[in-house]
Amino acid sequence: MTKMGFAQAIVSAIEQAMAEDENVIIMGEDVHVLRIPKLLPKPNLFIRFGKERVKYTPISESGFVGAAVTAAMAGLRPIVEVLFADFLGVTMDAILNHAAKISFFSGNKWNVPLVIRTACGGGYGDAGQHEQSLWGWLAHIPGLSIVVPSNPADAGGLMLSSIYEDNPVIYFEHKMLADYWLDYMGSGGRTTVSFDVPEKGLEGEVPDKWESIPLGKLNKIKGGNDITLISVGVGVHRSIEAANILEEKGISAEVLDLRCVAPLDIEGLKKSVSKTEAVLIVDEDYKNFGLSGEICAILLEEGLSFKYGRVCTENTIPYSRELEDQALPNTKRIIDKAVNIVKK
Amino acid sequence: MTKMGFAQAIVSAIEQAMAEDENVIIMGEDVHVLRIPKLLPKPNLFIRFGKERVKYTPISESGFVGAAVTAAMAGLRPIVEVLFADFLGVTMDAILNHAAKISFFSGNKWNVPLVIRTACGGGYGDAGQHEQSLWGWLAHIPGLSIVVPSNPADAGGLMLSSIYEDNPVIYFEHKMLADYWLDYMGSGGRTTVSFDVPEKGLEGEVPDKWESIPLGKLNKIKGGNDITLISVGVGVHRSIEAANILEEKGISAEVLDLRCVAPLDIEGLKKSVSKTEAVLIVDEDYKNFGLSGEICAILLEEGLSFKYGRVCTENTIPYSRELEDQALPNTKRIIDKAVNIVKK
Amino acid sequence: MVEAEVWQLYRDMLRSRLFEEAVTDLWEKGKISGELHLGTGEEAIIAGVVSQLEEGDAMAVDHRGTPPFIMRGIDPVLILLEFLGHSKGLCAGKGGHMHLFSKEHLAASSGIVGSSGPAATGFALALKYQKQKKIAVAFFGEGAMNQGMMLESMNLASVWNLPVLFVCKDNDWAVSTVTNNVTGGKLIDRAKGFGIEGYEVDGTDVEAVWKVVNEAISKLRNNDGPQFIHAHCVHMEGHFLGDPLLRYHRNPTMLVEAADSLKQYAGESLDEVFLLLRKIGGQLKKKFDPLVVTQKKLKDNAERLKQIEEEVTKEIEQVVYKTLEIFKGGVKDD
Amino acid sequence: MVEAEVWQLYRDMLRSRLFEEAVTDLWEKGKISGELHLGTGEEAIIAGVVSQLEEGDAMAVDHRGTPPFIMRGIDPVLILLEFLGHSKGLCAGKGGHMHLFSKEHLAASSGIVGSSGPAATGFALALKYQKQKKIAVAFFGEGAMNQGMMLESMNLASVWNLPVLFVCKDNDWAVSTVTNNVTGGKLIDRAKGFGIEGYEVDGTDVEAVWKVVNEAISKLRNNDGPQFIHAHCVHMEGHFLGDPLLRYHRNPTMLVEAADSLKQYAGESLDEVFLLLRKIGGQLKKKFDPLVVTQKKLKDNAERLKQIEEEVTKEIEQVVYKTLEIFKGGVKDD
Ligand SMILES: Cc1ncc(C[n+]2csc(CCOP(=O)(O)OP(=O)(O)O)c2C)c(N)n1
Ligand SMILES: Cc1ncc(C[n+]2csc(CCOP(=O)(O)OP(=O)(O)O)c2C)c(N)n1
Ligand SMILES: [Mg+2]
Ligand SMILES: [Mg+2]
Repeated sequence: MTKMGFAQAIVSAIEQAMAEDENVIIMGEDVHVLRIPKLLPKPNLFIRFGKERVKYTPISESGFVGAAVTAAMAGLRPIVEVLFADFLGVTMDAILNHAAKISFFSGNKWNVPLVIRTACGGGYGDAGQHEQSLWGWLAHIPGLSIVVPSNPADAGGLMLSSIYEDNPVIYFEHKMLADYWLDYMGSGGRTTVSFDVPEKGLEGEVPDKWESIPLGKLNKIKGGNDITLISVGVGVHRSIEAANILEEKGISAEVLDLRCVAPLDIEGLKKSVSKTEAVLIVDEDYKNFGLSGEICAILLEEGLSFKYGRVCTENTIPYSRELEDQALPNTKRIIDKAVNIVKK
Repeated sequence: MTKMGFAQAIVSAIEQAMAEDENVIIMGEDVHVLRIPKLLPKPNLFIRFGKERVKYTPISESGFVGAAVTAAMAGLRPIVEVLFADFLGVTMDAILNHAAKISFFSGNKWNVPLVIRTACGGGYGDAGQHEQSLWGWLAHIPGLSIVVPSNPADAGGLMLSSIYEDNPVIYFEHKMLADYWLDYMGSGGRTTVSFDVPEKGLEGEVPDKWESIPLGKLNKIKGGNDITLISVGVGVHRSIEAANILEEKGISAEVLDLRCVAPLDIEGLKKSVSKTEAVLIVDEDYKNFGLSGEICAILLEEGLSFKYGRVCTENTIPYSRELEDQALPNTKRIIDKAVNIVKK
Repeated sequence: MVEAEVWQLYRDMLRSRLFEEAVTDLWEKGKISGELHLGTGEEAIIAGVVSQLEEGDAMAVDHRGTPPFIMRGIDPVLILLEFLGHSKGLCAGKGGHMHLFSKEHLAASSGIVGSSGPAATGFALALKYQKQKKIAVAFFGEGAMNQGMMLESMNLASVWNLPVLFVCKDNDWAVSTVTNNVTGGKLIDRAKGFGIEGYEVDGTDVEAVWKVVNEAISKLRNNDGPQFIHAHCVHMEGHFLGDPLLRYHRNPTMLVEAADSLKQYAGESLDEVFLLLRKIGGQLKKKFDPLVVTQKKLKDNAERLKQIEEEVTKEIEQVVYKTLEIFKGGVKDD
Repeated sequence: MVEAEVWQLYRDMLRSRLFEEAVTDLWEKGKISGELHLGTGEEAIIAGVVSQLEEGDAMAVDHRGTPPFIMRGIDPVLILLEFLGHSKGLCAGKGGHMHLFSKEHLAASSGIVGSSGPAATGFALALKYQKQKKIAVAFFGEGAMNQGMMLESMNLASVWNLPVLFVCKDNDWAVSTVTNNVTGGKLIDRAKGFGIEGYEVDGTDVEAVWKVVNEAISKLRNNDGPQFIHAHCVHMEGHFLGDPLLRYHRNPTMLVEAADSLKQYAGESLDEVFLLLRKIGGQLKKKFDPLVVTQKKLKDNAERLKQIEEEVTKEIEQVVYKTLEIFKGGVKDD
């Protein structure tokens, strides 16, 4: 066991995979330097593996994500970086109509072992064209796995399994957890700003050698009896914070970290909710037509009955830091809603 | 009152708006001839309004949808055609990051009165890259209205209100209802093929002059007490067919045509479900993370309790006509599921 | 330089043509579903390219995938079974004619216009990375030259010096739009704008195609970076089977009726529509048919021509026979 | 031809520069959030274009929106309030510095690289349709020339003969990538590939910019179709405030430490990273600063230079003062 930052863990898992398997390559804009600010002394993939395996690209996301799909089909295991989840818009044809469908169309004779790695999430004042989460949106498309880690150990283990998965995975890396992203986009080297960064997400214990964490297995972070808080990414930390305060109010909340938005761990969800009979989904992605609705449908289909609520992002994320804080699922909103549900 | 085809109704409503308002223009691939096969003797917009108002485009969807956004901001009311919903992938940045967000970002000082008109849906053997529905997917994005008509009268009335709406609307036109599309993509002039076309969707009574049908108001097609079938587009007709058969089995099903996926008519849904206490969503769009989950969440948030199920498209749509019929929500699947729910 | 083996090329083209004629027949009988885009008319381009591919080369094709798949040596029975939606088809009946895939031939299709550019670029990237000294071909129409991802992929292939052969099959039309009306500049200049050298060629002349492609491919194999071929052709069946413009063209009375009912709107735009109908008619001339063009070249050896025709006809008949036998056996998953 | 009014242009540039310096100060104090991309270094390009816009012309800008918005005459107090996230800001604090919008000036921004191309094209389409005889400008970096939608929009503007001025501000960099390494061909040739005429110009020389733009704009107003300007410049503050490459450059000891820890990986790729750091340093020279360049041109009238500096300094001071006064009043919605 050793301590590592969230972002460092991801890079370290990639590094391990690249050392193990020649077919793993990484490509995207600025991949050669993006990690300079804090990570230069630590694994720098470009310097270690060279420019054929760590390929920087022009600003041509639809072109190079499309190319990564067939590169994967021809035997590579590309990790293609789309800087921000928001920019997945530009690449959507490659994801929706190619990556997600080719295995099916080929009669399952040809796989697309592709990882799309993208930074997501808000909380540092960049506004709604650079702070979207979109994991539930992507999960609508059959054929994709959607990974959203919340801490360094998961980040590395899930990255490893994503790389070795034979079908496309979209891997979301929250900017509030990845130190270099926050440095890059948020503080820019300033000491005059501060952000509500979840400490346990930012840094933590990781194994000495990465092992795959299977996709689709949730992680129960905290046990509880009165309500199940379900979340991913930064939301997990907000939920834990809320759960601790709820405890003081006499409400015992269980906290589940989904780790993957697709596939969902239906058994794990069932187990918790059949106990608590109350559900609160905490989702930084948009509320409507997303994760919070899907979990609800699955639980009903499973025949459970439960009280239900959700704390999500409801609209475009505003620029103003104050408005932004209200727009994102914050601890206060979670607590209020949880109390409200339990008291129903 | 007069009889009209579904596709003809859409064109006729556009024609009315173009005659009323100089700022309404239409652009897209092949807009000048697309409607030739059956509609040439009927309103042909290109011939009536000329090439400045009916603009054919190169195959540059991200470019011309992006351009339509600012054309709308500069005072036009463009209807931009993206041939198939599947091709929305290519245009997604313009929708996700521009059309849907600009009004918000401008502090609500600048609107985007844009209609994106797109053909959707399957049932004629074109496979999953040309038959997607995707309305629930689009509805995830805050700032968009999503319209999915099921019959000629709604098609025209909703098109009119879409054109005069000050914010972006995505207007889905199901290929199984639009005669020229089915002729174009399905039969190709053959008499040797047949499709399960809903008669009442294909043709019907329409008003002599189009009037706006407000967005976000559902239409109760059939009353019932035991279960509410909720759908849009072709699914509405499959649901009615199923409801009629369920009636014979002693199950009284109410059928709701949402008409709009966003905004949803929460009051209308509540009213029906608080009566039937059982819900079956019939959705040709993908099951996961979409319409079927969202309705479920809304109803729970509204404090209703109900039995629940959904019949949706669960995976990429296969090419084989047989497999396709099983993949799309067909009447048999609806009946089986409804019986199953009611008996629970 | 090696000489083009025109007889072999002719045979390739004929196989493809007769196969597509059989497909047309089955389509008309209602046995094949969906929109069916034939490659009839572009066989000389496909033959000129595919005949020069080696084992291990890759191919990304557009919505007209049949000729390249047939000429690449992929089992026509599997292809036809796929068209019939059979579980034993090339893609288990899941892909159909617009989504053909063969992993062992590194051949992939897509119905999304422009996507063959990134697809071929990704293949080439992998092949080059694996030091395989192989090449990747992208087939696409001139309409696809206005699709952003296609343009992006040209730049990617250029700056990464990838062995991609971009083959633009220019039939002047994108569905019912005359591409010239919506395309600025010259296509060869576009390629140049990305640093790619281009060749323009008559795509109905298989020998001519073969020659420029031969030169381009040797550059590719010599690691000289991507190459662009701009080849002109026509589509003998219009955009797809049942093309409405062709239906009008072939039923002049329909046309007259239509014109009559539209008189009230007479004007520039009406003229433009009729121009389209005249134009599409104009292109259906035999002299644009690459098979006719090649037959003419080979006409001195009428015997051999006839022999090839007989052989290929027989082969395709057997393909159809075998396919239908399996098909009649029912859709069995195994 | 009208002469460029260099004094006025200088004043425009200086206003923008001093405004952005005030913004930098507030950013450093932590009062402005998010990534902040300055336009310092490209003022000559912006001034050369924006000074020639008329009322009713439209403008689509990229992530460096401050200079064009300031120079277009949009109230700097509203802009600064927006940067502070204030409800009285230009966009009620909802857009921020990357998403500035002014309906009355037909000025729109976006943080999506390449989107100003389609945006300007759509503006021009509407203006032309409304027979307004106005033009639309797209500002974007050279990195955006690899984005598909930008290329598509050039074609659209070309075939529709729209009055779009495509202004490529080429600073050689896209964030930390040297654009030359990922861009094939010449940008002027790309424009030509879409049928658009182009001009290349030194973007630090405001007079030179003004001249080519003047010619291009008169063509636009004469309905001669879209025009392309390729103007070279540098960004004095790197990609954005706090640019990590610049932080390294400005802290050589950080660099030495980093180099030390990476010795084990010494090789081509390490060299490339250090090359980048040297290169970014090399561009921060005064001789590339368009303000310095213009001051030099005007140095014979030192008095007037000084007077302008005083006036503009005062103006911007007042802007900051007024803004902060409103800001201190608290965030009130009204
Ligand atoms: C992204 C996208 N837009 C539109 C279409 C519909 N479409 C199919 S083929 C076609 C025309 C293509 O023209 P071209 O590239 O010249 O090929 P051709 O059909 O002439 O061989 C169009 C518009 C599509 N399949 N994908
Ligand atoms: C579609 C998209 N991809 C990536 C980014 C991230 N990004 C922001 S600015 C930038 C560089 C742009 O380079 P250039 O166009 O040359 O403009 P410059 O910053 O040099 O002025 C990048 C890659 C983005 N905003 N949008
Ligand atoms: Mg064509
Ligand atoms: Mg740049």
